[in-house]
Amino acid sequence: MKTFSKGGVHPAENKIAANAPIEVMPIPKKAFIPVGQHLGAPAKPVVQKGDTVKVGTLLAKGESFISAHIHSSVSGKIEKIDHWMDTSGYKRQMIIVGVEGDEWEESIDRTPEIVREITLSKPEIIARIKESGIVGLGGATFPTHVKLMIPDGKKCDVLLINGVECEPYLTSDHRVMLERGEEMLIGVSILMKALDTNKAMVGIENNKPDAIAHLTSLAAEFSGITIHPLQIKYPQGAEKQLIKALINREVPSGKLPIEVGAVVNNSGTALAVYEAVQKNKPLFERVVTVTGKSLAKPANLLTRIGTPIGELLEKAGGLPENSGKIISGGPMMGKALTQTDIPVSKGTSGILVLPEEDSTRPETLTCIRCAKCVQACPMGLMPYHIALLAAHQKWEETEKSHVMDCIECGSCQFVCPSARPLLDYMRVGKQTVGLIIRNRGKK
Amino acid sequence: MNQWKNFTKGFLKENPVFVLLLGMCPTLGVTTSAINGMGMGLATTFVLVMSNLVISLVKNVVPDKVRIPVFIVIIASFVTIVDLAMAAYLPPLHAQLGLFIPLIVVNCIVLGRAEAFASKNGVGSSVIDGLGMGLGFAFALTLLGAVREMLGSGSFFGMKFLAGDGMLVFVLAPGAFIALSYLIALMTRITKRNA
Amino acid sequence: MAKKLESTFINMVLVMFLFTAIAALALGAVYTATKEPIETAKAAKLQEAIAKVVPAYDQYTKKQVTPAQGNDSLTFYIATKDNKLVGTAIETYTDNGFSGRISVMVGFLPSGEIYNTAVLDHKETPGLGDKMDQSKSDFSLQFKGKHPNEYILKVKKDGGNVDAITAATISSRAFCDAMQRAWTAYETEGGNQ
Amino acid sequence: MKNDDIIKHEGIITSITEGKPMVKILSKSACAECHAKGACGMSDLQEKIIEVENTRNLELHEGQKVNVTMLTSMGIKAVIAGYLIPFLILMAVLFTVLGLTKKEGLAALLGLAAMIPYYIILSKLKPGLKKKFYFELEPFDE
Amino acid sequence: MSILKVSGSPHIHGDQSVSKIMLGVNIALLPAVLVSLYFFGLGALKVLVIAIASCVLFEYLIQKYLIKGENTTGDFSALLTGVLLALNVPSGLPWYMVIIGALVAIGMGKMSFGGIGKNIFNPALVGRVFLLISFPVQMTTWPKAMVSRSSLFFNGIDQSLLDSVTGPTPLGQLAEHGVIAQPDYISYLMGSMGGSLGEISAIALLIGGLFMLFRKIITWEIPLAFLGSAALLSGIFWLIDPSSYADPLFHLLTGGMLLGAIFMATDMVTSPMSRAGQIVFGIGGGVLTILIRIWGAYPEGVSFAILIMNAFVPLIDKAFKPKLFGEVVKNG
Amino acid sequence: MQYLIILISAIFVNNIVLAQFLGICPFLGVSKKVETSVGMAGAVLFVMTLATIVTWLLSHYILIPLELDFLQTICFILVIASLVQMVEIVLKKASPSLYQALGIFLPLITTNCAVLGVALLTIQKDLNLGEGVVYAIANAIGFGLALIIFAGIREHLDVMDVPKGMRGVPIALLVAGILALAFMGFSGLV
Amino acid sequence: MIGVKSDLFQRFYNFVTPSNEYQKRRIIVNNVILYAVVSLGAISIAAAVILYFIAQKFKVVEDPRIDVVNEILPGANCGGCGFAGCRSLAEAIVKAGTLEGFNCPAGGSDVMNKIGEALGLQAEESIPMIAVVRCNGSRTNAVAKVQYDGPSSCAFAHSLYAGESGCPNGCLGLGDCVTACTFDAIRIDEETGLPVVSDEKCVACGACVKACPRHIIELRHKGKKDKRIFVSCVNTEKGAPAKKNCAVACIGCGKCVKVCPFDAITLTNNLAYIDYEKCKLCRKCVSECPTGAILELNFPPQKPKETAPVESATV
Ligand SMILES: Cc1cc2nc3c(=O)[nH]c(=O)nc-3n(C[C@H](O)[C@H](O)[C@H](O)COP(=O)(O)O)c2cc1C
Ligand SMILES: Cc1cc2nc3c(=O)[nH]c(=O)nc-3n(C[C@H](O)[C@H](O)[C@H](O)COP(=O)(O)O)c2cc1C
Ligand SMILES: Cc1cc2nc3c(=O)[nH]c(=O)nc-3n(C[C@H](O)[C@H](O)[C@H](O)COP(=O)(O)O)c2cc1C
Ligand SMILES: Cc1cc2nc3c(=O)[nH]c(=O)nc-3n(C[C@H](O)[C@H](O)[C@H](O)CO)c2cc1C
Ligand code: SF4
Ligand code: SF4
Ligand code: SF4
Ligand code: SF4
Ligand code: FES
Repeated sequence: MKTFSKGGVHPAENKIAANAPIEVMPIPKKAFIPVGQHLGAPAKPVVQKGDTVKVGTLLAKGESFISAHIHSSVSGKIEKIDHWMDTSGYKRQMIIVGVEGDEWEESIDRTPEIVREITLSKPEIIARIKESGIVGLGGATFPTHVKLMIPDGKKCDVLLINGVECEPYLTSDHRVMLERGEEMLIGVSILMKALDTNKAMVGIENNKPDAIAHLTSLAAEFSGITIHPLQIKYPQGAEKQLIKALINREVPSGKLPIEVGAVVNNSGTALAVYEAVQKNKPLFERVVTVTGKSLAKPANLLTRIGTPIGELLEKAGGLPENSGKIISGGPMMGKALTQTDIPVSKGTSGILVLPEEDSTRPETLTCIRCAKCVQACPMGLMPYHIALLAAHQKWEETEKSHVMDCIECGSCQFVCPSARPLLDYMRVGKQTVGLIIRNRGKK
Repeated sequence: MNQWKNFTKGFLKENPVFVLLLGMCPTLGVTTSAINGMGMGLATTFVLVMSNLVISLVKNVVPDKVRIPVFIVIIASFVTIVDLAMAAYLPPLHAQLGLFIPLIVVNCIVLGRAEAFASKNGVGSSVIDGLGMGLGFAFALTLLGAVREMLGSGSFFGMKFLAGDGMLVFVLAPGAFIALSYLIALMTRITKRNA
Repeated sequence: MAKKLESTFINMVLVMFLFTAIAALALGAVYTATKEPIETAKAAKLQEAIAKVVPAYDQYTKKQVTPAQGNDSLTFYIATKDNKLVGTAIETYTDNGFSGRISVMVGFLPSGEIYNTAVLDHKETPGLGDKMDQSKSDFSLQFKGKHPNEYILKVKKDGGNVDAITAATISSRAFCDAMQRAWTAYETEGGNQ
Repeated sequence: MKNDDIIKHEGIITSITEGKPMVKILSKSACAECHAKGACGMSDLQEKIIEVENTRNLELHEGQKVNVTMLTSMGIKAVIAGYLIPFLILMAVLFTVLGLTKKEGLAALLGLAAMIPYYIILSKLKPGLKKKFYFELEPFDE
Repeated sequence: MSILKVSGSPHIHGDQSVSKIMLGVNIALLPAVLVSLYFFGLGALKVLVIAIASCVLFEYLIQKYLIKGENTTGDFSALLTGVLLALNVPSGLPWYMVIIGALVAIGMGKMSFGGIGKNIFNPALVGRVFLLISFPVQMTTWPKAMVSRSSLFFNGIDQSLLDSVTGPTPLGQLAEHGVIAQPDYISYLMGSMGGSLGEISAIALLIGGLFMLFRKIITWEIPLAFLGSAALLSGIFWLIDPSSYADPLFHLLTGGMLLGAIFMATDMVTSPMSRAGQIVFGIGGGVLTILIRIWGAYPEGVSFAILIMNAFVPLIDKAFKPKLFGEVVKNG
Repeated sequence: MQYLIILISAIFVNNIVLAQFLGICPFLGVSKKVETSVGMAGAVLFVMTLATIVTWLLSHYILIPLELDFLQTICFILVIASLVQMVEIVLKKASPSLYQALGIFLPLITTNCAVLGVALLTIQKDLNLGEGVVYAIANAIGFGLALIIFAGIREHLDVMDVPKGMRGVPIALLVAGILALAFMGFSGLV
Repeated sequence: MIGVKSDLFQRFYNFVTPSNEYQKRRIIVNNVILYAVVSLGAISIAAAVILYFIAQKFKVVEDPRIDVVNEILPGANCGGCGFAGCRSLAEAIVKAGTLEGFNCPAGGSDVMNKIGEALGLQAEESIPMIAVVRCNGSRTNAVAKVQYDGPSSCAFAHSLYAGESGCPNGCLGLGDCVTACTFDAIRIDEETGLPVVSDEKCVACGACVKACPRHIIELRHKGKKDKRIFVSCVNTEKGAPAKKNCAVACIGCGKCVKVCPFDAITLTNNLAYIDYEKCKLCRKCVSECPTGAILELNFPPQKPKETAPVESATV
């Protein structure tokens, strides 16, 4: 079975919400909609306090090249535009909407039937995706329309769909593939058209046999789309690793996937693309897995952007008394949250609750040079060494050690017997070195 | 008072071996026993004092650009004198110290003091400086020699106090490094505390 | 500060020459003065070694002998007292030492018995090989009064009679080798005649 | 090995003529960092003035501290051209003559003499070498 | 709700820990320890107990009073150094030399560098080589297996008993008398030969090695490269002249080759990081061992070889980095 | 064969730094970067050999015949000092850019007691020219080897938090000590 | 080999190239001293010539005064002067030939005066400065709402989240400033969790200023008898959210700005700042601040005034 060759780890999967069908999350009383939910410049608000909005109304415009539009996920009145805590741990600008009813923009096609025929042309597709504010739902929230604009001289010969979901606990992509498989595959076809390619491969880890079987049977009717089971190994879902696993190409250091003729999109993104292109529905809701061993009812919830996570936790049976950590995302890459009134955003794939006893890191010891981190690193880095260099602020050498190639997967820290905070150092290293590189570019 | 300070600084505060880390080669090479260390130390002291003396005397007639070579000539002369004298009157010690006597020439302390002190100061303070530094060097070498001798052959200035052999390593090359390493660490600790 | 001489070419050459000339003069003088003591010291060392390995004597004659094996010649010091032969000191060597050549002085009585030995020069490891020196251990005392015809000059491991220094078999072997070389030469020279 | 290592050395701009900065760099001996500073060995602290191309068009002024950078591989090449090749020539001539004539003095003298043409050739290659060894300036960072 | 915790990702941790690894190695050494107790009896017990106790004690004291760091005696690494030091010396070694060895191993080899993980040289080997050079006589007086089981405990080495209870190691024999005509491979395997506590039984060591491989405490690269290159080189010599060079099997089974290759060269702290680096390290060790054995003054070369290769580890790490993802682009 | 023995002996068994204690200052002070150490080793190789040849000539054609052995020290030091400078001048004259590259690359100029020591030892050991040259080369290689190994270790120690009291020279000496201990394994090789 | 040779040349040639293997030759000389003078003299002249040319080519040797100055400098290499190390400063001073614009914060004016003496220059009178921690978000003033569980480094925590109290500008208390200080002048107070600068030890080198990821530490005038007044807050949020996280936050009400008779206080981004050049230490603003965000150090206690709000602020 296919997989990527270098590094990787296998944490306990804990996919406890895998069998929970997608449920629709009730609309919140107040929606907190961040204007920066994507990689790139935050969008500029185009509404004001007191304006009335519908579901799907444009709230903020992504103006720079890498940015994305923000639409309202609810209908009601703009209460204020203010700073509010988001998943970054800091307060950011948000548009706060007081909910009144559930009135949608008329342009959105709310009928349940599946539209298979793709009528739009390639530029129209890309324009529609841009208007709908679609960003990658796989975690990086990179504006999808930018990805689809292949630079001159490059050609995309294969589209890879990321159905790997290698993070423990998370199941939202799994459920999407299982329950919305057909729409998703149409979305894939749309993306293929936008990319001018006739080949798409969907990679799914082998711990989702039902999704593999379901999609394989559906894919027979779609030309050019094939389904590929993958060996279970974290971080197979990472772009470069997925490319390596599926088509055995290595994206060169510092380069984009298009360098090797590939574009990667998440399965949820494909669904969003379907809805945007065929149904004219902007991206204002997504499936969020709410999970954790201590939760009464782990669930996969179709949630409006801006819903405070506290409400999702209530829906999943309430936050248990002994909770020590609430994480946005999976346990390997997710962000620990400081409070429960932080809203769900486009990139929120899951909410994970860890009980107290699992929330404390083991005590950090000196590195014993066991090389387990080196063996685990999927990027072929020497995490122990980079961490030491960063700790001693030897930024030049940190840079030379290719710190910028780190994909922050956390495999190194996961395996380290000394429980060293390798990824913390890695991030500080990346930040500082990134700054140095940018400054250098200036002068 | 000032001269006294000049004289004593070489022992601890500016000890050439433990603090300034100069002249490591002879320090390691000849200290297999206390007496060897002392011999080398005194030989160096002699050279230091004499060359400091002469250099401070002649400093004004030496053009800047041949300063260093002239100093070297002066120093090398005294080194040769020590070498010859030792061969004549202390042949066993001469055999022990061997190569390291001529190497006093390049010992950083000697040239260093000539450059840094004698070429700028008067005769009196130069001699005292040389004496202080030299004795500081001798002190360090004797100490190291004594430590190595005690650990390595179980004797002190040739007097056995242990029936057996002691830890041979300390007479051999590795022991020199190891003993000096810990002595410097110890001395740094002591001087830091004093300061 | 008084003014320094300027660094002109002439000045430099002159000063350099002056200083080296003075240095050379001084050194020449010291050399001439110490030449004799140094030679005396060397001679004294030799004398001492000879005196140690042969009984009291009043005169000796020197003789170079090329041994059967080995590149360099041995030096015989034939010692006499009142013109009577009291013993022969032989400066012998071996290249089988642990590190480099070992020079040994060995004295044979006219009977062929070993009178005593003295190590002149060696580079063996302090604490191990240097135990062949009499000031360091009793190793070399075992040769005293032995006649090489009965007493095989080999360490016991090799089937001889010599007790090796513990952990320094190599040096012990080398010592025996030097002895043997001296003895063979002594014999071929026909004892002392 | 595209990403070759870089050697850095700090220096001070002494003058700028026709846009070409001259940079003074210090060569330090082992002792330069200790208390006896300039006094260890015979020729320890030396200033060398080198000419550097201002490829990045930095704004420069006299007395400014800058870093001069160079590829490590270039340094190794310099050592090879400056020391190792003459060494090999010396060895080759010396041992050939020694082997042929068994005359030591001659061998040594010829060996030493053989380096003269090498350095002459080297000086003829000046312009070519100049292109091979280039340095860059970068603002001084702590 | 209890107070929430915040930290960077990842939020879960694998099940490896330093103490688990070190304990694992200690367990892997149990067979060798038991064999040594069987063959050398109380002498072995004495050496083991003193070595372990003083290693742990010295680590504790230095940590507490000199470095003033956290107490690391609980991670089993000092214990391990103690065991390995004991396994590397003859059972008749006087007690105070064992203590000196422990002090050197822990104090000089480990704590001077800052403690676990920071040392460059293998602590136990630093201790052993220090002892070997300091006390060449005692360190090369080998009690015979079985014979010396109880007598040495009380009396130390009695000069009169010397020849009956001590004997040469196979390598010593090789160095002194040339190739042994009919090597007793069975006893080399089982452990009934003269030697250090831990080097005598090949089988016990192999069991330990397999255990560690299985538990993923070590990887195969270093031991295999070490033993392979040693076998190859000694094999070449043997083929050239079997009458003056011993055969490869002899070299592999004697003189602590297995102990070194499996337990000491693999010490992760003092060995390279990348796979290629580990192979180079192993080959270097194996080759040096044989060269020292054949031409050097010491009959045994493993300890020196490993220490020398330890010094090369930073250079090896520099030269052999793991291949970067995307460094070589193979498209197709 | 004679040459081989000299080589092995000087590189491994009697390593100039680890067993003969010459050139300790640069060993302790300079070797911070591996690349630079490699360059240093190259420069030392040339200078040491050159110095040995010149001093050998001086010694055997002037000093010994004229019974001026006692001027050895003073002559050698003068000759070596000038020689090192000569090399610099020649290099600078021949190729300024090369010279500049070296200036950036090698922070140290190659004058130290090791060069004088080897020159003196060559005479003291009474080696002939061929042996002397090989001896110088071997010592330069031995010096380079020690320097490079040590630079590697230094780079490594730089990011390890060595205890305060041992930081700097003590730990460097200790490493040298253990290295010397390990090199004892080579004893008896020749 | 060679055709015609004069007798002298022949003799020399034979001497240089003995055709047998190496051997020692000694010409018996009777006047050692003469030969010594001649040969050594020759060598030395050669050396002098070479050295002369070197002196021509390389302008050797740095200004000896650099050493003198370097000797006077404290040698801490802290970089507070803006140069790479003490020696660099020494070089710069000697090169510039004036002390203007140079200052060694570690050594203070004492050292600068000494250098001035040594070089015959006038030292600039520098006003002593000190590091000031502008955050009073102690454990009680800014109560922790979450618990940080990561490496003890402000830089890490800063990149991760706003901080345990939720104040995005406040001190993280993990001591990057402490690590940066080479003078042992700053430590974290166990009780408050905030850094405290020692009046005696701090030499105002500014290392901590650079180290703090939140730019909390500032170098300010040390003040007569160490008296200082400053706004001990760097929070730029609006009043309400600021107050929510920390009882002593500056809420940007502007009262202090109005009360200051010397125009020393400015308000930007909801945050007051006292210019230490203008501040005359009149203490009027201190009592005016409703949250107690303005700190006065080393003043005698003020007449008690109703400064109750501090308690009520903690929600
Ligand atoms: C500055 C920048 C520019 C990018 N440009 C493109 C692009 O032109 N085409 C593309 O397919 N992806 C582009 N990407 C997206 C990346 O390929 C990748 O999908 C994104 O960083 C998220 O991947 P991850 O979740 O694996 O980190 C860009 C990303 C960044 C940060
Ligand atoms: C360590 C790591 C793990 C990832 N795991 C997944 C995953 O399991 N599923 C996924 O869709 N994207 C995953 N991603 C994100 C992908 O790299 C990539 O950004 C995404 O598939 C691109 O599609 P999108 O732009 O539609 O999100 C991961 C990224 C990283 C760095
Ligand atoms: C550093 C060192 C120095 C040694 N010095 C000597 C020596 O001076 N003489 C000697 O015979 N053997 C010397 N040896 C060799 C060993 O002691 C060798 O094991 C011994 O000669 C043979 O063992 P045995 O004498 O116990 O049979 C030395 C070994 C080493 C490693
Ligand atoms: C596989 C393995 C082998 C080890 N071998 C040794 C050893 O030979 N000597 C030793 O002192 N410690 C050894 N240790 C323990 C530990 O790594 C050692 O004490 C560190 O070098 C101390 O920093 C070993 C540990 C492991 C995991
Ligand atoms: S977090 Fe970075 S360094 Fe660590 S394993 Fe992942 S890619 Fe490698
Ligand atoms: S996994 Fe941890 S202990 Fe092992 S080498 Fe990496 S950082 Fe060091
Ligand atoms: S407290 Fe800050 S400014 Fe003061 S000495 Fe320390 S680092 Fe320098
Ligand atoms: S002042 Fe800054 S550096 Fe110091 S503890 Fe607070 S946040 Fe950290
Ligand atoms: S290099 Fe030998 S004393 Fe400095």
